[in-house]
Amino acid sequence: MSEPDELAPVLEALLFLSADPLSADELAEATQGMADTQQALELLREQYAPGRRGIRLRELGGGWTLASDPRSEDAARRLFSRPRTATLSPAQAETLAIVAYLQPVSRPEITRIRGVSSDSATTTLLERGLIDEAGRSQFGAVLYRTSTQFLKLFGLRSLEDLPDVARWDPTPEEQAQLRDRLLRAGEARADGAGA
Amino acid sequence: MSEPDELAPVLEALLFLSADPLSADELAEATQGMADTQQALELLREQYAPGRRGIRLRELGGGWTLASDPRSEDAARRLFSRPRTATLSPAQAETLAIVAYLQPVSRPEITRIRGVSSDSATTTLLERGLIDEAGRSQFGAVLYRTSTQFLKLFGLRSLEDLPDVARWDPTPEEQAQLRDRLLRAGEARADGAGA
Amino acid sequence: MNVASLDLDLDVFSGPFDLLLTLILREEVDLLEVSLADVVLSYLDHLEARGELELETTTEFIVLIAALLELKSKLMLAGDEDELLDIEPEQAAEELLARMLDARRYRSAAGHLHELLAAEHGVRFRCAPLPPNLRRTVLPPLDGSEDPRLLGEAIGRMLRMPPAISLRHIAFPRVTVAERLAHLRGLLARGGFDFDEAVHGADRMTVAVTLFALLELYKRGEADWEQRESFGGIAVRASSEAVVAVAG
Repeated sequence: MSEPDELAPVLEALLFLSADPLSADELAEATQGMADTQQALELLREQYAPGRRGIRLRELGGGWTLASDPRSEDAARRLFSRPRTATLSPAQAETLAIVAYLQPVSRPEITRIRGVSSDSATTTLLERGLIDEAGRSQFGAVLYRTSTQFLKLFGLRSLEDLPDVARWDPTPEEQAQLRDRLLRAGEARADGAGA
Repeated sequence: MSEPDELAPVLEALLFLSADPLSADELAEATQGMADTQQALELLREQYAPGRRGIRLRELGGGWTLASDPRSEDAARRLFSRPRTATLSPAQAETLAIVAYLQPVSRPEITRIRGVSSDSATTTLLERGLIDEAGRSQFGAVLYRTSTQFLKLFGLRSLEDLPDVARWDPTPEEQAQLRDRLLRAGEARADGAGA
Repeated sequence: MNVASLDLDLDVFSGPFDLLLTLILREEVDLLEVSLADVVLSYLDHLEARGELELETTTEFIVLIAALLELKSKLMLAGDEDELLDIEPEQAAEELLARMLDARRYRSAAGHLHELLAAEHGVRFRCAPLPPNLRRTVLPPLDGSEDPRLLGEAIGRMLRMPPAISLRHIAFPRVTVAERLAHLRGLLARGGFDFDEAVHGADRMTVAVTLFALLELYKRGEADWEQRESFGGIAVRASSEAVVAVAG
């Protein structure tokens, strides 16, 4: 059996890693009785005596937990609660563009066009209220369309106001439907990657 | 302006709260120049000198962050009943190495270097947050780069910490030998067979 | 074993893999005629016989085979007519070498990443939500703050087709037996010739068609030939019948 001052750093690490309070029993079980847990906690309590550190050891709901010292609250608020404007990641912008121009469109179609899984981008766009579910396709896949929120964000009165993609089309002479062309390009890229 | 030993606990609290590494600039901004950030960080570094605590102060991923001391790993595994990170398969490690050194890099390029398709390795690395999408190449293939999470988990301050890739190249003499081997290895046999 | 000594028994070649590589690079075996699938099958048989996977050599093999496949596809589908069948042995060797070095380089780098990860064993990070009073508020962006062009541009990027493999430049045989017959008859009219002289500077396809033409001349009784030793020169002359016919 080792000394409490060998156990204390291990308990400190466990308390640091855990988001929730840990009971003395849980700590004892995790450290398999390396030393007397109560004594080691006592030692930690001294090390974390209020005023000495920026982190405090607190007894909360029958367990122990580490928390930031209230004196750092101003700085923490400056660091974390600064309002942030969400911008669109490249994956989100592409997914949103596919939904905007092809709606309604299913997730498997989005993935085929992008050539990579787009689940997390789709989920974020749903959470931000820029796209909505719009029923199911004949194969049972959820379909998506853009929301009113989307029109507001992009300053559009209606979907008719979406810019003509011909401006950015690398091969504007192609006659096929935009959807077919996007799917074809996506699949060609996927094939190329597999070669 | 207060003393570094008043600032150090505030920085400690911010590092404790933040999920991402914080740069000295971010820390200075949040504490509005309360005192010399570098001096306060130095002080914290002494307090967190390896072996003294169950928590360590590390410089990783472009900033400072707190991490557990590896000596508590056995207890942490028992408590959280999951390993720190899954290990990398050889295919994932090779793909990650190519992304780390050549970023931004596309999947076809990774495939060309490895000589085999790297789709599932890429997908796994994306899911584990070790790589991110970084736009598209001129041929439309999605590009990838490594994430801050990658730097954190691999103990790197920045990509500059990776050794020069040329370090693993054979010496010019060995390269000449390889070239010879390719051009002439079978020459003796070729002559034998031709006779 | 190493990849080099993998024994192969293919239609156009039998012997060890490194010899095949050497012959391909010296253009003594035509890569276009080598069935790379058979090479792979041989390797799989070999692996099965060994009952174990040698990671190092398997990786080397995959890289070499992939490089050969790419070389072969370049030969079959040259992007430009000038490049057609125009990969010098040195160039091919350099390319193979570059491939091997590249693969080796990143395999070693991957090993280094494994070491880094192992050195960080037991280092964990805290993962806890911020206390509610500190949570970051995310402001909804202002109406009209995003530019719709962003969407059009994204669509444009995704419409781009990857570079297509062009079939335009596949070499169809342009030389005909009739042309080569006329050529050989012209040479015969001067009395006789050496076959090497008849195909001097010609490509492989032309040589083959010229040989057909020669067989045709022989069948028609217009020409005779003599070859004093295997792989020696072939002396062609007008057949005595033909000479008589001409003289008569």
